Amino acid sequence: MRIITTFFLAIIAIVSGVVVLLGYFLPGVPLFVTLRVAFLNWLMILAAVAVFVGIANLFSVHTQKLKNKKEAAYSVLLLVFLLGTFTLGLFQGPTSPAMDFVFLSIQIPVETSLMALLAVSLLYATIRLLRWRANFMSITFIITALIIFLGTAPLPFLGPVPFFSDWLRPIIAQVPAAAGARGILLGVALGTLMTGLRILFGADRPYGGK
Amino acid sequence: MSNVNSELILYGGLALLIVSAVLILVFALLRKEFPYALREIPTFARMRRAIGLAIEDGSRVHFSIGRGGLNMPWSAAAFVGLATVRRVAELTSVSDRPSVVTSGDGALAVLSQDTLKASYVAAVAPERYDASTGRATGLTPFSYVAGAIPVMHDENISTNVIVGNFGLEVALLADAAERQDNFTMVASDNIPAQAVLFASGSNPLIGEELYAVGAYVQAGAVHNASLRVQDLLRWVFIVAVVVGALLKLVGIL
Amino acid sequence: MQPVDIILGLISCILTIMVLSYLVGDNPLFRIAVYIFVGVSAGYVGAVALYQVILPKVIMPLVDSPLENLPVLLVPILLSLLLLMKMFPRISWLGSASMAFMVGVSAAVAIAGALIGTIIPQFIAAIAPFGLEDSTGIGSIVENFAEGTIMLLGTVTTLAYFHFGVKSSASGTGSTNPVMRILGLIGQFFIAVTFGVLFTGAYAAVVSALIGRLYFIWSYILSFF
Amino acid sequence: MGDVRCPMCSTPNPEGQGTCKVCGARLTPLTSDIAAANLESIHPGDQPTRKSTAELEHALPDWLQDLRKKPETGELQNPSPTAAPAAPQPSLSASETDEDFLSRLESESGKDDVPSIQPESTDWLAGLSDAKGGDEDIPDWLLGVKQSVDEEAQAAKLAASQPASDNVDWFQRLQEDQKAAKGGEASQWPGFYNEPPGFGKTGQEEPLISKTDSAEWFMSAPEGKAPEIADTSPPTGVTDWLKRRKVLENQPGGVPPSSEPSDSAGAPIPDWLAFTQPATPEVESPAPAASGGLPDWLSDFKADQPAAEIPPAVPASSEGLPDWLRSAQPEQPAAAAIPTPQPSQAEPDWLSGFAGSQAAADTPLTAEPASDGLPNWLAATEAGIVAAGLSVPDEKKTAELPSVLQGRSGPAPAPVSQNFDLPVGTLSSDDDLPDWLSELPGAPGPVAPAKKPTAPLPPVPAAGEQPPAEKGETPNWLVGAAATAATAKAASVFTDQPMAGDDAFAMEMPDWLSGVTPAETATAAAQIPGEPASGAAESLSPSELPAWVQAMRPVESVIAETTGEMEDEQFVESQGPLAGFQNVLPFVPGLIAIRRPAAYSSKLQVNTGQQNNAALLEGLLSSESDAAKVKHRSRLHYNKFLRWMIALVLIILVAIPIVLGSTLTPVNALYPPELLAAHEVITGLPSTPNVLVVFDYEPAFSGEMATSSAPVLAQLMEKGATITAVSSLPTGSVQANLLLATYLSSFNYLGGDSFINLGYIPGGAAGIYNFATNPSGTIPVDVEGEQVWSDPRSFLADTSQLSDFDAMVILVDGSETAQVWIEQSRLPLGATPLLMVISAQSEPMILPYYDSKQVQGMVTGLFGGAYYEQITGRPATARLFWDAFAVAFFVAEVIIVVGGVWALIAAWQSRLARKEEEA
Repeated sequence: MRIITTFFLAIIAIVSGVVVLLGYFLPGVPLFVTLRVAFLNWLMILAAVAVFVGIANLFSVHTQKLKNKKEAAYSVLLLVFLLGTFTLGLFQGPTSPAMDFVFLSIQIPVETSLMALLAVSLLYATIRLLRWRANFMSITFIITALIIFLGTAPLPFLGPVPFFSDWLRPIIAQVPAAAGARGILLGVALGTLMTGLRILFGADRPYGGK
Repeated sequence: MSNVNSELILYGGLALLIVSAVLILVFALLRKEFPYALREIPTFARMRRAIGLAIEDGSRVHFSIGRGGLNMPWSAAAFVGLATVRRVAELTSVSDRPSVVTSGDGALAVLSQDTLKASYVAAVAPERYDASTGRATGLTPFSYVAGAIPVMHDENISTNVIVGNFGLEVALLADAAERQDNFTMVASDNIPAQAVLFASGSNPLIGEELYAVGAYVQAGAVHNASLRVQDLLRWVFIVAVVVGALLKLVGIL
Repeated sequence: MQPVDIILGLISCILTIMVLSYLVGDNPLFRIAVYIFVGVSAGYVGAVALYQVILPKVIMPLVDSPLENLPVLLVPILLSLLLLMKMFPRISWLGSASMAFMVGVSAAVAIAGALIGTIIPQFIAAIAPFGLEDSTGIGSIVENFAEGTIMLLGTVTTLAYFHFGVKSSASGTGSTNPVMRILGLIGQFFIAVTFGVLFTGAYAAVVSALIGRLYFIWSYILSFF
Repeated sequence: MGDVRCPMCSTPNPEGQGTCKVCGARLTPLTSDIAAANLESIHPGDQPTRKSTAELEHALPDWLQDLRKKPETGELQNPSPTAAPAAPQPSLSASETDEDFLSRLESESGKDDVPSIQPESTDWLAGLSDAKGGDEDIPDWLLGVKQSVDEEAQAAKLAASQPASDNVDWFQRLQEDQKAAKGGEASQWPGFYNEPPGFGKTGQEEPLISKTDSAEWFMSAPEGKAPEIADTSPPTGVTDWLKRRKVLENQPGGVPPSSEPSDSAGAPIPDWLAFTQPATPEVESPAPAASGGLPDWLSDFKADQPAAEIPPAVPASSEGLPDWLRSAQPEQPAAAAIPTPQPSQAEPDWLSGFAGSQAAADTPLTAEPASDGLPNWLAATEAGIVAAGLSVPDEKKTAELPSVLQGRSGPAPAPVSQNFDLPVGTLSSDDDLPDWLSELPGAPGPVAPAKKPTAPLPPVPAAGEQPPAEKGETPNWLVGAAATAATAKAASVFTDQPMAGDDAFAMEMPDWLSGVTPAETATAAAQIPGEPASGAAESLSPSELPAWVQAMRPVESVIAETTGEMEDEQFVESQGPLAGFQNVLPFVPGLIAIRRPAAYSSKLQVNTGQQNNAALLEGLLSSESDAAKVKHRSRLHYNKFLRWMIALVLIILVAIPIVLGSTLTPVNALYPPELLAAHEVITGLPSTPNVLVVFDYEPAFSGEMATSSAPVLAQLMEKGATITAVSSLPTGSVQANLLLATYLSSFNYLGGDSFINLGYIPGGAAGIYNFATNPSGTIPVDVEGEQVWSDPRSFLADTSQLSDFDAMVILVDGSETAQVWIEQSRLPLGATPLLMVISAQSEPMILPYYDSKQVQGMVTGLFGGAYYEQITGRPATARLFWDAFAVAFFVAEVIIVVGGVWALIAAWQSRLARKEEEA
């Protein structure tokens, strides 16, 4: 049974993928284009459905946690707010004032605060970086960072640092940084291409099987 | 952009696609012709050791495969993460505490479960598979990370393999791992995140190294073949861009 | 200030402080805030998915004109139902078909994105500055050329740095030839510079968040006076 | 040729040189003496005796008992008469090969060659254990033995440093792992782990089973590598014997005994099969390899063609490649290969295969790859290579093949499951195992009983060969055998040309062989004439040595292939049970996985009393390992105090300007060009422009994005722009409302006629593409559910596509989303300008798009917002934050400098310290 499924799963993945690719690269062939659009729309729906699977997963994990006393309280909290928010959205709609309230009073502050936490982490990283890795890259990295810091914001109550803000920063940000970014971007694109191909070859089958 | 460009994009893209697809096969066939070793990336050596230690002292390995939705171009990063899970989970299936995979997307959570299950089956320990080890800890980037942090704090994690699509928020994961004094290998296809991780000092993979993980953990032949093609295309592009620049300079292009 | 805003502000301030308490160390306050947040965000996303995808894309069309839409929606609905099976471990294998479909399509999307979106356009962009005749604006010809050259050098060396293959040697470690090493070194420079700039950008972003939070708290306190 | 090729790096070294000049690999085998000893004992005549011994073994299981006693009594060199014939054969077969593989192995794993072979041996034993329905004893025992070897290995400590040889160092590290593992059988292991080899063996006695016995017998051989030889050889003997019997059955005429020994001698069945291929010429083994390398689609092609073509997919599966394809195999009735070979012979054979469960047990498995090969070979026809002198074996093989096929094809599910459940364990160790194999969980249970009674002996070889057979290498392995079959000299060829084999195994990709092997062997044969070794090889049956060599190659080849980074990372465990060991920690799943569950099962069966004891023991162990909880996993030490200081300083300093509400810090007067461009574009827009605004930032970025985008939107609103909000994030629509309700409340857009919130575009990139190409179709209604596109009263009435907007502004936090939006919407936008307000984190990522004129203007981050406010002369939030922002940056600058100084001082101090030490 599993054999059959494994085999056909791979077929499904490969066929659907190849069809969509053809739809992208052969805009002249209406069949593929239509199929691509259709498949992408299905993907859209499936992605939405997957959200519920994810919620179910979240739910089951935390209901299991209820068993052990230690984290039970937190899990209860999570489940309550999960269900509460969802039911609220269910009846009021996600754009209702009630949902806006929840969003503004909980999601925004917590997320931005989590972001804010990073400020300290990043500073902590900079102060330690050279202690761990005093190599060419790290030193270049730190020096660049310092230059950009100096060039981006003026010294408090004093004003912009001459040379850095009006000449050095723009140059660095627009030439070498952009160049490196382009290089990395391309590399990542190549990697993405290969990863995608591995999937379409059925060599990687995250949907189970291998 | 002009239509000329858009056509160039389409046909060039298609050509590149076919070429690379064929090349993967060719390299699969001609492996012997050019013996091929991979450049050292110390992070991988440390990861091997850390995972070994995790098994040895019965602690957990925690994978985080990111929040890249399957419907976004960067889902590839998550696939790399899953390939890593598939490979390493087999080993950790031996550990007293099987590894746990966290993800920030419903579909990814399902995939992580499928992958874990496959690993256990392959390890002849299907009974050890527990669906609750493949988790979506949150469905938005930050809630995902926020949900993963407690996992890292509570579940006797000793090793974190964070491979997937993350934004800046990944720094929170790296930070939490550091607080636990855990080994952490972090790789994101998001370049700003890479910059942050590079500074944050845990073992980062930069640039496209993320996509080489499969080959470095020997997840399979195609991983190496594709990495080879990646190297080849890299040079094809370099040559093309240099030649193109010259032609442009002369005014031919 | 209306009572609603007061409550909203109060909750926000409390949660902000609870989260920031993580700076001191992992603690129950942080945990509480985080778990609430995870629950809320998940519920919110679920509601949005339901209202802005499932309803308009699946339910509504079927309600409006079942006959003509059903055939169109049959497959996605079937796949969705299979996918929902993933909720139940015992029959979860049923959902694999849907996952296979999603994976296949998303792989194609990724490939197309990489090729159409990045590789080719960036190639065009990389050689663009060498079209000196159409150099415009402030960028004088010389400037364009210099910039283009540096960009090219950076792009090429960065790509070269990531080259994975090495001549396999007995030790298995492989050896990189000197040319590669030099290219790699230059590439490292560009990468480091890029990361440096990105890092400051990230810092700017997170600091803005911090400032925003502090400003919010302060203005909330002020609002009582 | 005068020089000896380094088995490790294949560098030619002057003859007589001890070690490779390049890689220092050992060139002369440790067992050359044994080899010599064995050389003369190599007479075709011997084989029959050996065979008969094998027959004996099968006939009299008790023989095994006393054979087992031998080692106990310490009789190493002189086994019992019965055992005697068996003894030389394997060692002999090895002797030829070890010249090459042993030395290579040794070189690859430092001084120690043994562990590298272990995978092989344990593999099959493991497979055996599986076959026998989870009797862990044998694996344990083997491990124990291995452990003894591993002691040396660790001393050598190089083994682990070969990442490629994962299976290898796995292996030795595996023991440690098991040792450390808590609970279950594993906990007992440490016992004999630390004991010398001898103990290891005796310790195992009880569990020992006849088959493993012979292996053990060899274990006791003086030479370090004797064990390996033993491990694999005994099965060979048995299998050969099986084969012979079958052959005889099938072909009354029978085959000259002399020939059988030849092929049977060295290599287990696969060899045979490889041989058989030649019958229907030999190249086919390469052929399947080829197909193997190819991803599914290739095999799809095969599928299209008549069934005969399908099988090649199987070897394919043995790659990391499309294993799933292989899964198809079982479905496709009778592994289409059957027709190809002579069906006539197949019939009886198959029957016999059924009669003796052994036949089912071993032949199918090993045969499988070969059989797949057949059709392929036909396709690939390099008929020219059919080697004279092989004809005899060929016949046999052909006779064999069908049986194999039959055995594993549809007719009897039982045999299939048998064959397949065996390898499962071993497969699991391999990255690319055919999943369908592992997907037969039920199999082991039922099969085990079936086998045990019928034939206690056969299963062993079967198991022995299985793992390799199924593992990625195997195809190559067979191929290698086939290749050797091609030319009698092949054996020497392989010994002299390790690389060929290596790469064959590299990546477990058989494919390359398809193209290469025959030529290889031919050329090699040409090179080596006259060499003593090769001469010996000729005298030997061609098949055995090459098979061995091949079988050994994968280990190293992988090395050549895979990362060497382990090399320089020589971790010495300083804490925990592994203290003092180096690189003993496994990374690749290896075989642990196989044995483990068994351990668990046994653990489950114990009664409460035992459980308590186990719990106690476990507690002790765990406490130990907890105590040994290895710190410094991450090399960075978490400095709480430093963090607190940073947090305190940052927050306080940043808070000051906020509290004071100071706006003293001037804003740079020199604006980035992309920002000026954005401003120009907006000022250039017609009055009441129709603008599409994308709110694509996470709530986390709302602080930054709001401040940076507010001034831009404000300028648009001043022009009386009609704004359509959309987002690819679920939270986007709320973000839009929030922004308009707070920072831009003065414009009263919210709820007005000039603002439409289309809300959320689901579907990620696809959704964005759909929206870009067909906005009204993708999102027909706004968040209120109004039909905004068709409603004549709405300002979208005469807007149907992206290019109908006067401008598009994308407010985005991440570079990725920004890229997707640019790439998807650039073309549909046509001449409509595209502006971006981005988070500072993605500036360098988006700048290229500005350079390439895909984006007409950019505002970056809070500072961008501040600039923009200054340009438009409307100071707002960004201005309020500006002082705090400057302070925060100043803090960062100071901290960087401090960090740099700190690093310098630290470096200086460390140098001082070093100086003092030297002084």
